[in-house]
Amino acid sequence: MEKLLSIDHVSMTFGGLKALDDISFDIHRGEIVGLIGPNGAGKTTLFNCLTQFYKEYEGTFTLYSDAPVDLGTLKVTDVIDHGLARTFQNIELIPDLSIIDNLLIGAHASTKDTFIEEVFKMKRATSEEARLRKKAEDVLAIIGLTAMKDFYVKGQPYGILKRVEIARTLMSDPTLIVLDEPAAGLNDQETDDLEEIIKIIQKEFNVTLLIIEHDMGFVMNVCDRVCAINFGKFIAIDTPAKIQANPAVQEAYLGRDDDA
Amino acid sequence: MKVFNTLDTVFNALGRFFKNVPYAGYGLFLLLLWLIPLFHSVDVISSGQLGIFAYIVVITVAALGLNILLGFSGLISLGTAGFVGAGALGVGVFLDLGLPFELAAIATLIVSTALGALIGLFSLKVEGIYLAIATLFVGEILRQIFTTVPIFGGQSIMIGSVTLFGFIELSTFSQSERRVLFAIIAALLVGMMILMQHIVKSKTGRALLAMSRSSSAAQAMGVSLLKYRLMAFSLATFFATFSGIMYALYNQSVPTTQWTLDLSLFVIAMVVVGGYKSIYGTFIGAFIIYGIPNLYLKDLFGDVSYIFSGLLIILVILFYQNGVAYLAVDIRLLYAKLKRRIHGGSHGKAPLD
Amino acid sequence: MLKTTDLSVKYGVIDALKNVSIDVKDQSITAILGANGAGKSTLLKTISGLIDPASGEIVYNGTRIDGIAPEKITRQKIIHVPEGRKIFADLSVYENLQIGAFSVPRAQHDASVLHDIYNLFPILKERSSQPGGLLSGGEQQMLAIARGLMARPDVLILDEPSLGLAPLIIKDIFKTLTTLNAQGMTILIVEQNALQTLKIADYAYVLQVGTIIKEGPAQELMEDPELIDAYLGKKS
Amino acid sequence: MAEILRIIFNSLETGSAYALAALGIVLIFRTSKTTNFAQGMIGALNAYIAAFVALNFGLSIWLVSVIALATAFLTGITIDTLMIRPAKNVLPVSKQIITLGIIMIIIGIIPFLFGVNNFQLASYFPTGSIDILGATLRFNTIFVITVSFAVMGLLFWFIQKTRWGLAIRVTASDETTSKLMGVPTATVTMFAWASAAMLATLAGLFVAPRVSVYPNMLLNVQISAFFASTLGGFSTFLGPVVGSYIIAFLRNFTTFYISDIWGNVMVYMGILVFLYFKPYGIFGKKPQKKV
Repeated sequence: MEKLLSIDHVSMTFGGLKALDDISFDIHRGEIVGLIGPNGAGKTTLFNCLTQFYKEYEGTFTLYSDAPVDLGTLKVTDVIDHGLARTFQNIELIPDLSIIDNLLIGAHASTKDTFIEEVFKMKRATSEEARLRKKAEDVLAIIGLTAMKDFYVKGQPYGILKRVEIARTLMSDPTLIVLDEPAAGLNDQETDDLEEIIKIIQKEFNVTLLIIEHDMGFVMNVCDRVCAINFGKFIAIDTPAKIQANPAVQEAYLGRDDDA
Repeated sequence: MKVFNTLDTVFNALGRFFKNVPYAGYGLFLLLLWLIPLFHSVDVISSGQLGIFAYIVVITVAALGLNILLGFSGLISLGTAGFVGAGALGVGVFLDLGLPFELAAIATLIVSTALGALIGLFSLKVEGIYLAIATLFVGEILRQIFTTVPIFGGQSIMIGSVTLFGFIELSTFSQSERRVLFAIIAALLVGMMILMQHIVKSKTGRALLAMSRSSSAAQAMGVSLLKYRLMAFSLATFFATFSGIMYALYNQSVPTTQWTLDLSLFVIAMVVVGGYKSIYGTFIGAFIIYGIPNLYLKDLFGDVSYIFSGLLIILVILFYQNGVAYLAVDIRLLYAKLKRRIHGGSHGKAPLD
Repeated sequence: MLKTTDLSVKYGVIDALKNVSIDVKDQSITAILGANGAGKSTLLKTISGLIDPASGEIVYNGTRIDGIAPEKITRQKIIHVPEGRKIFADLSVYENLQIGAFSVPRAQHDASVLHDIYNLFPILKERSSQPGGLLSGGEQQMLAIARGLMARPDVLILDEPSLGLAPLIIKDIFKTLTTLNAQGMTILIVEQNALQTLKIADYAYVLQVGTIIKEGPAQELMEDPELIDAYLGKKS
Repeated sequence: MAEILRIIFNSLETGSAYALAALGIVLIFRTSKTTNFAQGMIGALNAYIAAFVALNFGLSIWLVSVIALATAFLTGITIDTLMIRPAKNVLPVSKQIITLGIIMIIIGIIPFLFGVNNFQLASYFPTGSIDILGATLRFNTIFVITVSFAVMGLLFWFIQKTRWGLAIRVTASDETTSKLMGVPTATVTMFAWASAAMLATLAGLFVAPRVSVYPNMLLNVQISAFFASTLGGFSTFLGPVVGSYIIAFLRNFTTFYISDIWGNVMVYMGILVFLYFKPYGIFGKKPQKKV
């Protein structure tokens, strides 16, 4: 299997506390990997290091999108140019824009027209805009949101917003998408829908996904492999069923039982 | 219900018209503005009132710029007045140096906008609450420079009649030429409105919104905070300076002392009351904040413009955060609700802007 | 003693809690268990008045306390020790403890309370003049509990006291809780660390996506195989 | 030497006015999480009340000062109750704009209440001075500096040493947790506004004899107070006070030795540059932000 991302000996310290402690594992092209761990295990911190929101970590993230690149050498705004897109734990959409306009922001990095061309509505600006709108419509069709494309984000149900946020990542033609708790706050029906969508986009867009999620049912159903961490330390990476049966994982979740 | 059917048809037809002919709205708006000098020529509008309308037209441009900053980028500036003053006085200084009006205007715009970009650079260092204070200082520094530095010439700068394109000479002392000047600044306003429309409905506008609503998501999408903060401040300054140039063009005499914090506050009030992000709303805001007290209330109650604006800002922020521009949407929602109630059906979907 | 009946809480359109009924018996240790995002903290915040419920009621010693401001709840001697400790970092340890006693009327101030607390947590006495922010994670948690105890609570509510702490320190803290309980204090504790919590608890509820899916005496729950499922998902 | 001393005395006097206003600004900033741009206006309004009462009822400056402080207390409470507390959930920028709205209302209301003419307010000690190494130190200056130091000392003692002072500090650092401790944070905030209004009024009463009473009489003080708070850092109570005296000294020094015109501008520019490199001030800390 072809390696897409390798995480090598990543550590991060927050005010004396080791939030990440020498984490290493690989992600292969085309798979869906879940990242689990109890509260405060360091999952989101790992994401923030990976996407270069935090810069003060040790170790390396190497992305093999095309030519291998050490993500640590990139600015946070350049990560997306190398095919890495992400979502956030608390929905980070623009409430006062329509759904389709929110998707267009996802394509920000791949638009080439200049400010002057926009102001005077020159050919390249209008054709870029038209191309991206078409692309956004295609993505929305696949996600099943075509009918809502002109609705404001504000006031839409949570389940829709979570989907829009995923759709936005697709606008930049990513190879690797990292999702931070996509199922949090969803009801059972919405979670089922989300499982479907993630499987669909994985096929349609030929992407690799790394997902932080607490809903274990969701993780079990969606992920090819699951990585568990706790106290910033790597515990195991394996198939969902084996992770579920792993005593070290159970201990991490249910607490240490000294007498056992 | 026949009434509703007719109303629906009218609304739909209007909606389609403005959608298919995107600049029709702006064209219509300009024609309406041109009625003002027309009414002046037949004495429906007094010269004093014409001046008030001209001021509304001029200050709307500054308010549009502030709306880009405040409404789209979520950044505040208390230095707007300073840059309007810089535009008006700057053009006077360059004219004194012997430049033709157009070149003087361009030179002023370049110098002033570069200054605005500097504040943008500053804004990266200080967040929200500190930024307001920093811009307060900038406004104060500009005010002190205007009132104390000799090149701005004491109480005011006299510009005198302005020659456009090298051959059209217009003086504000002639009533008919003043009407032409009004028509010109009205056209400039509409031009700036279209410019703003292009900016905000594009990649830049979306990036500014993304930056203010969620800076982390914006960065993850590749939006550089440095670039767009500079952009936001440069645009706001550009609009403010442009507004100052329009002021100089119409009034042809520029005082040095009126570019104070008070004016910046009034411009903020226009944006807040008119509605964040709304282009027409900004004009309506300027009309409400400057026009209503000076055109109507002054004769009845004296100068209530401060109380009026202050109360309006607070009431709008506390109870109607979208500003009066949103009234149209609320009325449509109300209309849909009314229709549903009478029809008993539920097929009316909430309208979107 | 402290009861919620059909308590529901909404965050905007999301149901954070749906018809949650719990009963905290006098002088018991009652545990609320569940994975992240189950609504455990929301339940505690609703009881202590930080969040207003959408429906349902909270009754304490026969009177309704839902919808009452949090600072008034503290005067009923229900004290909530928040998640993440929330120590006032710039204030000294001593000042942190002082503010804990704010809800106690001046006339009832009693130096022995501080004395007892220093006995319970000797390390705090040692560090009393240091800024709270300089304490270690475990010490901060002790300070957070001690700060709560300064109000001489009848009911002590704890939100994830073990969060981010090393196992040995967790053990210490849980031991302290048993001691306090033995002295007659009622404790309501929210924890992710299920097994350890069940060992000290009398009764427990398991929360999943805002609803109670299981409850029972702690002893019974400890042996329940479904508990693991609640945390690690149903096998599919 | 005499000049330097004169500048120092002068700076201590004007710096005191800045410091009083700045302390009020920081009190409000810490408890209400907003910058009160109306601080100067609130002081001006109550200085007007003092001058109006003095003129119409012939009361002494001492008595009208007490009256003005009382009305200031009410002004603060009114503003907090009517405009600030209802705005609990608005954006930080909108909250700032509310205080801008308050400025406009006060500017607008003053001519209706007191007419358009400026008022005069007497000094506390119109005559009397001592000579120190050739520099004249007026009794009034001594009085202003002493009272300011006493008021600030008392306030610091209150904040650092009393139960309610502790309540102010915890509300300033974490309102939610403070509520869980039983601190009535709404009351604390209301008193912060009342105290801030009184501090601004005191500053107004101190500068009034020199500048006379008019709507923008405290604009300069207010802008300097903001400068001082930013320079010293909003996250401490002491920083803004220190910043105030620094600014007062720099302004007096540069205007005297360098240029009447450029002195102020230079000080402002200098501080802007300083803030560029140290945006949270001399004593301030960068607020923590989480993704």
